[in-house]
Parts: sequence; structure tokens; C-alpha cells
Amino acid sequence: MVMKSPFFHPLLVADMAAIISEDYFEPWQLISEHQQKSELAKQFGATATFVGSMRDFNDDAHVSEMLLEHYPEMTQRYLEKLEHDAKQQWPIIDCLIAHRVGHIKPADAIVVIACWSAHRRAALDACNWLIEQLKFNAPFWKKESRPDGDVWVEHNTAG
Amino acid sequence: MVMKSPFFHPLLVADMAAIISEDYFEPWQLISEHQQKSELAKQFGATATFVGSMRDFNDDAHVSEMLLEHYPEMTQRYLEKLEHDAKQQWPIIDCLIAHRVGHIKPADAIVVIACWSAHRRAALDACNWLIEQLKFNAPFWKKESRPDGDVWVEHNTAG
Amino acid sequence: MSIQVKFFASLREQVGLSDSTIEQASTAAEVWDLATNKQQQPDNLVVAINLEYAKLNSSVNDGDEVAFFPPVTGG
Amino acid sequence: MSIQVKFFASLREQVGLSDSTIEQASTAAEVWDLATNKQQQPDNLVVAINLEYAKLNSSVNDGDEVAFFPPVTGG
Repeated sequence: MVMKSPFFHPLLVADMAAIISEDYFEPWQLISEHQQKSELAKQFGATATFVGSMRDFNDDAHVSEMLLEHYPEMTQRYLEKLEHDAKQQWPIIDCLIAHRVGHIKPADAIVVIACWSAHRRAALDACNWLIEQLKFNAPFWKKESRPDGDVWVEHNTAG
Repeated sequence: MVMKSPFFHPLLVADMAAIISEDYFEPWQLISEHQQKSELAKQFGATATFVGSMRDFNDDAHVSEMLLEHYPEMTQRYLEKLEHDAKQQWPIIDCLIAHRVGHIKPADAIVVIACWSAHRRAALDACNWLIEQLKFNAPFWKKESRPDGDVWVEHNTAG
Repeated sequence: MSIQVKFFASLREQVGLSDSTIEQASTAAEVWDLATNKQQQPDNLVVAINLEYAKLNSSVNDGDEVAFFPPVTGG
Repeated sequence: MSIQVKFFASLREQVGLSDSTIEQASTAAEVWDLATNKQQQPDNLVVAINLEYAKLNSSVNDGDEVAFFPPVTGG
């Protein structure tokens, strides 16, 4: 999603992106590429990121694979809304959210959040807020392949 | 710094690094390479990072270059102590701190902090704590090249 | 007149439906009863109407899309 | 017997010294007076002894390294 409006101050033009991907992505490369696209490199002084990745165990059981289901129209809309809401609360210059869906292997990145701002507090607080909101509200569901069969994850950990 | 001890549980062996560099580094590549070296890729589910980079203005003045002075023995020791203290407070699997010194250009990364943990709260909280501690206690000093001359930065912003 | 109904994840498997179309209903709860043939609602049932979170007693209108799902577990 | 003294950043420029060696002193404040020839201490003076933060009235011993610097501005 590209937001450009003549009413924005040029320094505050945002190039927020909300990506839902069936394909593997390397999180640091994704962040690096998004940042390079931005013309704001000399404007921001702080970048905070969070990457959630697949562990090969959960509740002491080995997990060989994961299937991530979602509600496509609602997730896209919800992630864009989150970015919009974060920008209302903090002076973020740029923001990236990416989330995998479909078949996921251990060590794959599942979610990437990155926030760029002039100063650290806004970037860190917005990143922290975005991952909590996403975890508890974005319509994604995990099904884990365990030795004794496939199991839907019933709830997210509190932290 | 590599910490390995037979008394650590294998899953908790840390490969913490505290790097002070006179040379340019690309922050996302540094994080990616550190992560790839780690044999813990399937153990961690959360990575939180903070990157502080040089803006080309401060206090409304254009800044063309920055010189970062430090107290070498004390900075190295202090950054390693910070990582150690973070590991005492949170179940961090791996941790990276890198900081530039010497001549720095606009958009260069100045500091990189990355924390890997099983779950997000530890990674996010440790990363947040580390940047605050570093900002207010690690013996680095910035001198900015401005149109009217070189100026020592007198204090860090609160956020 | 019609209302689109969707079910996701473990709830989709429990109910045995991924989507359905019903003729008419006044609330999300009524949509549930008609689409599932009055199966019992799970305690942690989540409802969205037109891609926004809603409640079981929220009203629904012609053309709405009503989704039922379990607590989310992404990220 | 000797104590190594170091100055950093703007303080180094103000004092006009980057390092110095003094023969003997009992506190960091005394180290300052001897090394700077009793220049006035800035309000925000920071002191470290042997790479650890200390106070002006902290005691110093033979072989110690005492550093004086302004508030840090890294990160």
C-alpha cells in the first residue's frame, strides 16, 4: 500500500507496506529492501523490528511443519488499519508488516514488523504495539504437524 | 565474545557478540550473518532489533558528517556487561550489539542491537532495555560537522 | 436477499462448513443458528461482520458477510 | 607509584589534555585538581575508575586509571 497525498509534509510521506505472502521470505533482506526503496534514509534515526519465526517445538512436542490459515480480505484490511493506527499514535516515517500464510517450515519467518522513525521511542513503542495487536487480533490461525497428528494452536502465548 | 561453559544447558549456550567497528557495516546483513552462524535457528521464535542511524540534521541544523569518539577499553567491557546483565534478566538465547566509532556519514548505522529468544516478550524487553542502557551509560561521544563548525552533542534525547 | 457466511480454522472443521449463504437473518447469532443448523456455539467464538469484529447480537443486513472463527493465533 | 588519567570528548578539548600521569592522590577529585592544575569542574562531570563509573569522592589507589568525561551521547 502506497500512501501519498499532497497534504502530507514531504518528510512525512509514508510508504507503508502490508504484505501477506504464501512464499518464503528472508526477513532481514525484506527489511533491507524496503528501507532501500525508501527515499527517507537520511531522515530516520531509528528502526525497530520484530521477527517471529517458527520453532521446531511447542508445548514440548516436536513440530515438523505448520499450516497458516487466514481470512484473506480481513487480514489485509486489518494489517493496513494497524499501520494507519500506529501512524496516528506515533511519528512513524515508514512501516512494514509482512506475514506468511500456507505451509511453513521450522526456522522460517512467520511475521516481520519494522518501524522507522526520527527517534527511538516512537519506533520501539510502535513496533511493540503492532506485534501485540497483530497477535491478538489479526485473523490468522496456526495448525501444527506433530508426531501424533495435526493440531490447531488454541491460543497465543501472553509473551 | 563467545561464552561457552559445560555448565550451560546446550539449548542455552549463548554466542553473544559485542562489536565496536571503525568500518561501515550494513545493519541487516550483520544481523543476518550473526543469526546464520548460530545453530539455534529452530530454537528461537522471536527476534527484536533496534538500529540507530545517522540523520542528516539535528536541532534543525544540517549535519554533513559525525565523529564518534569512545573510551575503547571501557566501551568493550561495558557492552559485554550489558549483554551479560540482559541475560540475567531475560531468557535470551543470543544477543548482538554493534557500535560504530570514528567517521560516520549520514544514513550510516551507528548502533545495532538484536536479541533472540524463544518468545517475544523477552526479546522485545531486552532489546528495549539494552538501547536505553547503552544510550545513557556507554562511553561514546558524538561530534557533528555542521555548516557553522564542529559541535559536540551535549546530551542524548530522552527518546 | 442473501448473507454470506464463512467459517475458519478449527471451527470450520468442527462445524463442517467453510462457507454458506443464508437468505435472511437479523443478528449474527441467528446467522449462526441458520448456517449450522443450531449447533452449539463454542465459548470462545469470534464474530466478524463485513471484515470488522462484531458481537453475536450485532445486527446483520442484506449483502453482509458474516464470519465465525476461533481465537486468532498468528504472528 | 602512579595513576593514569584520561580525558575524553569536549572535556578533553576544554581541559587541553587527553591523558596524564600523576604521582599520587587519595580521591578522584584530587586527581582532577592535580591533572588539570585545579581547573573548575564542569557541573556534569562524569568519573570512571578502572573502567567502572565512580564518584569524585571515590578513593583511588596506585596503578588505577581515572577517566573524566562529559555525559555520553552514543547510540
